[in-house]
Amino acid sequence: MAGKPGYQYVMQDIRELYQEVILDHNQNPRNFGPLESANREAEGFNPLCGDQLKLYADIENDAIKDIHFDGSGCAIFKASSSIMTELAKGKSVEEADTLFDQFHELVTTGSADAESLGKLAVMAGVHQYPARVKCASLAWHTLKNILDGSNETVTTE
Amino acid sequence: MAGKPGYQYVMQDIRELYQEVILDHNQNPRNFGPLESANREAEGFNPLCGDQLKLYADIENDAIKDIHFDGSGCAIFKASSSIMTELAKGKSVEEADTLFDQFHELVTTGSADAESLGKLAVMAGVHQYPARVKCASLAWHTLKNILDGSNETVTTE
Amino acid sequence: MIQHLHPETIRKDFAIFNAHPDLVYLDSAATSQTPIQVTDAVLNYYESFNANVHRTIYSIGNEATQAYEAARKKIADFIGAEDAASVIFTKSATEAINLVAHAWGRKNLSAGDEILITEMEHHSNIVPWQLTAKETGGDLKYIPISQEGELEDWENCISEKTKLVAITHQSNVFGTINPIKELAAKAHAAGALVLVDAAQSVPHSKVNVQELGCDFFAFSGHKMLGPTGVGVLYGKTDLLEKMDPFLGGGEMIKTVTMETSTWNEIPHKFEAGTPNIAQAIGLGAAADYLNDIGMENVYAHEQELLQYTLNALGDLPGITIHGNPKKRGGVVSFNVDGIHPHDAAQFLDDDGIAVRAGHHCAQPIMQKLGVAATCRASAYLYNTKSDIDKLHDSLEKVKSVFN
Amino acid sequence: MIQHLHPETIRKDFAIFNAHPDLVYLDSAATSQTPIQVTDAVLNYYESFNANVHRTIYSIGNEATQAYEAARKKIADFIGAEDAASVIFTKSATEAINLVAHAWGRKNLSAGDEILITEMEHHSNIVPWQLTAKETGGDLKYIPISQEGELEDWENCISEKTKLVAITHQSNVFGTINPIKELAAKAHAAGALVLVDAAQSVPHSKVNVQELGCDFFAFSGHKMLGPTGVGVLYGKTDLLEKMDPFLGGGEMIKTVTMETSTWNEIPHKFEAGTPNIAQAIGLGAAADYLNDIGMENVYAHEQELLQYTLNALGDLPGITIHGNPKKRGGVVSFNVDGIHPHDAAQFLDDDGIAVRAGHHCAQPIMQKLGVAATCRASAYLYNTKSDIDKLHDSLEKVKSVFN
Ligand SMILES: Cc1ncc(COP(=O)(O)O)c(C=O)c1O
Ligand SMILES: Cc1ncc(COP(=O)(O)O)c(C=O)c1O
Ligand code: FES
Ligand code: FES
Repeated sequence: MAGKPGYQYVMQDIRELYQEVILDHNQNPRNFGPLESANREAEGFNPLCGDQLKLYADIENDAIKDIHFDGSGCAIFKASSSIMTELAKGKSVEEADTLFDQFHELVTTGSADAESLGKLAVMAGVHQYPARVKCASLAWHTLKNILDGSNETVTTE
Repeated sequence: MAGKPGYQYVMQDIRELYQEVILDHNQNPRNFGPLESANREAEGFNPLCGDQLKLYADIENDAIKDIHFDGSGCAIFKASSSIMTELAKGKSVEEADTLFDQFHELVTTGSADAESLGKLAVMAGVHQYPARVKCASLAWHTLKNILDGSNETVTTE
Repeated sequence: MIQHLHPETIRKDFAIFNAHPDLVYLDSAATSQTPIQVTDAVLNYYESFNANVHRTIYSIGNEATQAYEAARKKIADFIGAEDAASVIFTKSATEAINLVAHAWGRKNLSAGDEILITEMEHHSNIVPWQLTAKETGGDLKYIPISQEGELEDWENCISEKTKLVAITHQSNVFGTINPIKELAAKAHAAGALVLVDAAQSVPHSKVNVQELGCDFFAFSGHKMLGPTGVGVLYGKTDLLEKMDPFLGGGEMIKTVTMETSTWNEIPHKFEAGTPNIAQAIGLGAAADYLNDIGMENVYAHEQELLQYTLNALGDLPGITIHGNPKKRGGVVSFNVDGIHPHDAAQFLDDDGIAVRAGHHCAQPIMQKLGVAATCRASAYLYNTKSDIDKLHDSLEKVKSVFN
Repeated sequence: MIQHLHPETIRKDFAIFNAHPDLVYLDSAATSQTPIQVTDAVLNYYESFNANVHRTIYSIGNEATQAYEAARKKIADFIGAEDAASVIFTKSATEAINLVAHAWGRKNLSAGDEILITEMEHHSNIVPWQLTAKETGGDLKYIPISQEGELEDWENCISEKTKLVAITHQSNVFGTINPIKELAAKAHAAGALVLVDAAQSVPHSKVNVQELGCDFFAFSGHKMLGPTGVGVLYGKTDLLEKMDPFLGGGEMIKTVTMETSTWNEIPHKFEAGTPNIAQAIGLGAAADYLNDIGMENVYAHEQELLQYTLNALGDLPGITIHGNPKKRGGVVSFNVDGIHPHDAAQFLDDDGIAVRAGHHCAQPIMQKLGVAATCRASAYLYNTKSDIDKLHDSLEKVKSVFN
C-alpha cells in the first residue's frame, strides 16, 4: 500500500511474495490430483478463506515414494503445495520432518539457513504477509499430519 | 464542584438546593408517621437509592381532609414530602392535581408561575440537580397515584 | 432537496486519509472509517467527564449520564423510534440479534414453531437462530434467493407456523435492499414478529423503524462512522417490557435480595453492567455527523458510485459480478476469472486499495454461488470516482500478472 | 524493590485533572480515569489503521489484527495466563460472568447442584447465578460474612454438592481481599470449579491466575485505566475448548451451512461479531501503563492512602466505617450519622469531591448492614493525601450544615 503504515511492513514488495516461481507453480501445479498408489491421506482446511486441500502419499519403509495434492485455493497455497510435493517426494520421513521445520522457521521468522533452503527459499516473502502465512502453511501442516500418522483434518488456526 | 464542567450546571449553588426551609423540614418533618383515619394509601420507591415512602390520606367528598407520609430517605425527599403534605392538606382533589402539575413543571423546567408557587418555590433549586429530581418527585408522584385511585407502587424511573 | 456530497471536503474530517493519503478504502461494509467529530466526542468523555453513569451524585457523573442518555435519544431519532427507551445499547449488531434470540426466542418458541430467515443472511443472523432452533425444537427455514441476489417467492414462505422472520435489510454481499415493509405486513398478518438486521442499511440510507413496521431492529456503530464496541437493538416497547432480561448484573435490577431480584425499566433492564459509555456517546456523534450531511445525500452519492463501479468493472473482460438486484446499495461482489480473490486483493492492496476477499460471513451465499470466496468493494460517503478508477486500473494490472 | 509512586507526576498523564484541576476523584472503584497513553492508543487505531480484524488481506487490516492480538497477549501476561488463547475480550466483567453462566452453567448444572457465592458479591456476580439456578434447578448458596466484612466459615460451605464457587477477589464495599488460593484448593478437592470476580483486584494489585488456581477470572477495562466497553474473561484452555459457544455470529464459526455450523478455535469461539477492537487495544495500553509503574507500587501507594483515610475519618466523630477486614484494598465505605449518604455526597460534590453514594450494586450487603446506602471513597494511583484531607474537611463542613 502506498504510504504504508509503519507497523512492520517496512520492506514489503509484492513481487517478493509472488515470485515468478510461485506464479509458475500456480499455473502448472506439479503432482496435482489424486494418487492411485496412495496408502496415506490427509485433509487440510483454511477457515479464513474456506479453501481445502487433500494430500495423498505413498509411504513405504519410511520413505515417501510418491506424494500428490488436490484442492483449490490461492496462488500461494497452490504453489506452496506444489513445491512441497516436489521437495518431499523421494525423501525419508525423517528428512521430510526436517524440511517441515525449516519451512516453519522460514515463514514465521523470515530467516532460515539459506544454504539448505534450496527451492524453499521462494517462500521467504510470505513472512512479510501475516494474513498469507496460513495459505503457505496448509500443505506443510497436512504433510506433518501424514508423517505423524494423525487423521485429524488440519485447520490453520 | 470547583471548576465545574460547563455542561449545564452553570449556576449551581448548593444552598439553592439545601435552603434553610428544606433543612428545617428535614429535621422536623410535618405530618410524619402513619395516619389512623386514612382511607387511602400508596407506596413509592426510588430504585436509584433504595429509599421508600408510604403516603396515607383521608379523602372525603373529593377533599383531602388529612395526609401523612412515612419512610426514610434523603433531606430533599423528606422535605419535599413534608411540604407536599402541608400543601395538599385541606385542598380539593382538583386543586391538588393542579399543585402536582405546578411542581412537575418547576422541577423539570426550573421555572413556573412564581406568584402561585408559594411554599413550593423552595423546590426550584432541584432542577439544577438532575440526579436529585427523583428525590423531590417521589412524594408528589405517589400523591398523584392516590388522587388517581391507582394502587401501583410508584417508582421514579 | 438532494444535494451533491463533496467527498473531497468530507475526507478532510477523516484522519486516516491524512495518515495514508493514497489509501483507497473500499471496505466500509466491513467497518467504516471514523471522523474526528466522533473521536473528539469520545475523547471529550475521557478528558472532561469520565465517570460511571446513572448512580452518581457528583457533577461529572451527571454529565456522563446526560451525555449517554442524549446519545440514546439521538439514535432513537436517527431511526425514527418514538421512544428513547426502545433503544438498547449493545456491543454490536451481533449481540443485539443474540439478545433477541435468548430473551425472546428461547422463551417464546417451541417445537413446531418456525423461524424464517433468508439465504442471504450474514452469519450473525443465521447462527443465533440455528442455536435457538436447536434449544427450543423449533425449525429454521430459509427464503431462497435467485442468482440475481433477490428473495424468491417469499410470500409463500410465511405461514401460520412462522413465529419470527429475521431478515437482513440490505445484503452485505449483493447490496440487495429487501422489501421489509411488505414482508413485515405479511408476517404480522400471519402472527409472526419481524427482526431486521439493519447492519448494512442504517449507515447508508434513511430508515424509519415505524414505517418499516418491524418489531426488532439491530445494527452496529462501527459501520456508520461510530466507534467499535457499540451496537443497537431497537425493539417495540411493549415487547421489550414483556421480555425477561438477557444478561444479569448491575444497572438492570430494581431490587436484589439474596433470594431473588426484580428488574429495572427498559432500556436499563437489557443493559447489565457498566455500559459502553464512551462508545455510545461516540455513536451519537456519528448520527449527528450523518444528519448534518443528510442520509438522502449519502444514499444518492453511493447510488452514483454504484453505477460508476458497475460500469467500470463491466468494462473489464473476465470479471464476474455476483447478483444484479433491482434495488441495491453501494456494495459490489465480484471474482476475477482464474484468479483467487485473495490473490487479487493482495495485489490491490499493493496499489493502496482495500477491498475485502472472503466469504463475507455469508457462507450460504458462497455455497449458492459455487465459490469459496469473492472480492467485495463497498463505498461510503468519503469515496470518489477516482477511487473506482484506481480499482479498475489495478484490476487490469492484476490480470496481466496472472496471464 | 517497591518504590514510591509520585501521584503528582502521574496526574499529569490524566487530562481530566487538567480540565478540572480541583477535582478530588475518589470513585475509582466505580470507574477509573483514563491516561492519555490509553486514549492515544485508541485514537491511533482510528487515525492510522481503522479496519476490521482477522479476515483482511490489506495492510491496515493486518495492522488492526496484529494490534488486537497483541493486546490479548498483553492482558494474558498482565494476569499471568500462560496462553493468550485463554483470554476472551467481552464488553465488561458483567458480560464475562454471564458468559460462564450461560456457556458453562446452563450446560453443566442440574437439579441438586449447588452454586456457592458469598454475601459480599456485586450484583453482577449474584443475578447471573440466580438466573442460572432458576433455569437449571440448581441451588444458590451464600457464604456468610461477618460485620467486619470477612467471609465466615467458608470451609464448611463447600461440599460434594458444590459445582461452582463464584467469588469476588476484592469487595467493592469493604475492600476485603478474599483468600482465593485456599478457597480454590478446597473447591477443587471437592470437585467444584472456581470463578473469580476480579473487577476490583486486577486494577489494584498484582494478580496471577495460575497461582490463584482459578478456572475462570473476570474483570473490566474501565476500572483499570482502560476504555469503557471492554472486559475480559480468562478461562483455563481445556475448559474453554470443551464449552459450547455463547453468542453466535461472525468470527466464532469455522463453517456455516444452512443446516449447521462448526466452531472456531478459542478465543474466537467466544468472540462473535466484530470485536471491540479499539477498546481492546486501549486496554492493552492500560496494562502497559500499569506495568511501567509497577503493580506492587500501585498496591503499596493505595495501602498508604487507605491507612491515611482510616485515620482521617476515624478522627471525625459521628462517622461509621463499615467493615474492618484484615486484608483490604483502598476502598472505604462509611455513613455520617444522621445524614443521608446522598446528601453527604451532594455537599462533597460541591467541594469538588467525587465519592459514590448508594448501594454499590451490593444490596445484600446493605441488607446485612441495615442501611439503604453508604458513602464510599475509593482511591487509585492518582490520588494524594491531600485528596483525603479535603474529604476530611468537607465532611466536617457537611456535619455542621446538618446540625
Ligand atoms: C466487584 C465487582 N464485580 C463486578 C463489577 C461489574 O463490572 P462492570 O460494571 O464493568 O461489568 C463491578 C463494578 O461495578 C464490581 O465492583
Ligand atoms: C448484514 C450484516 N449483519 C450483521 C453484521 C454483524 O455486525 P457486527 O460484526 O458489527 O456485529 C454485519 C457485519 O459484519 C453485516 O454485514
Ligand atoms: S486464500 Fe485460501 S489458502 Fe490462500
Ligand atoms: S437519595 Fe433516596 S430519595 Fe433522595
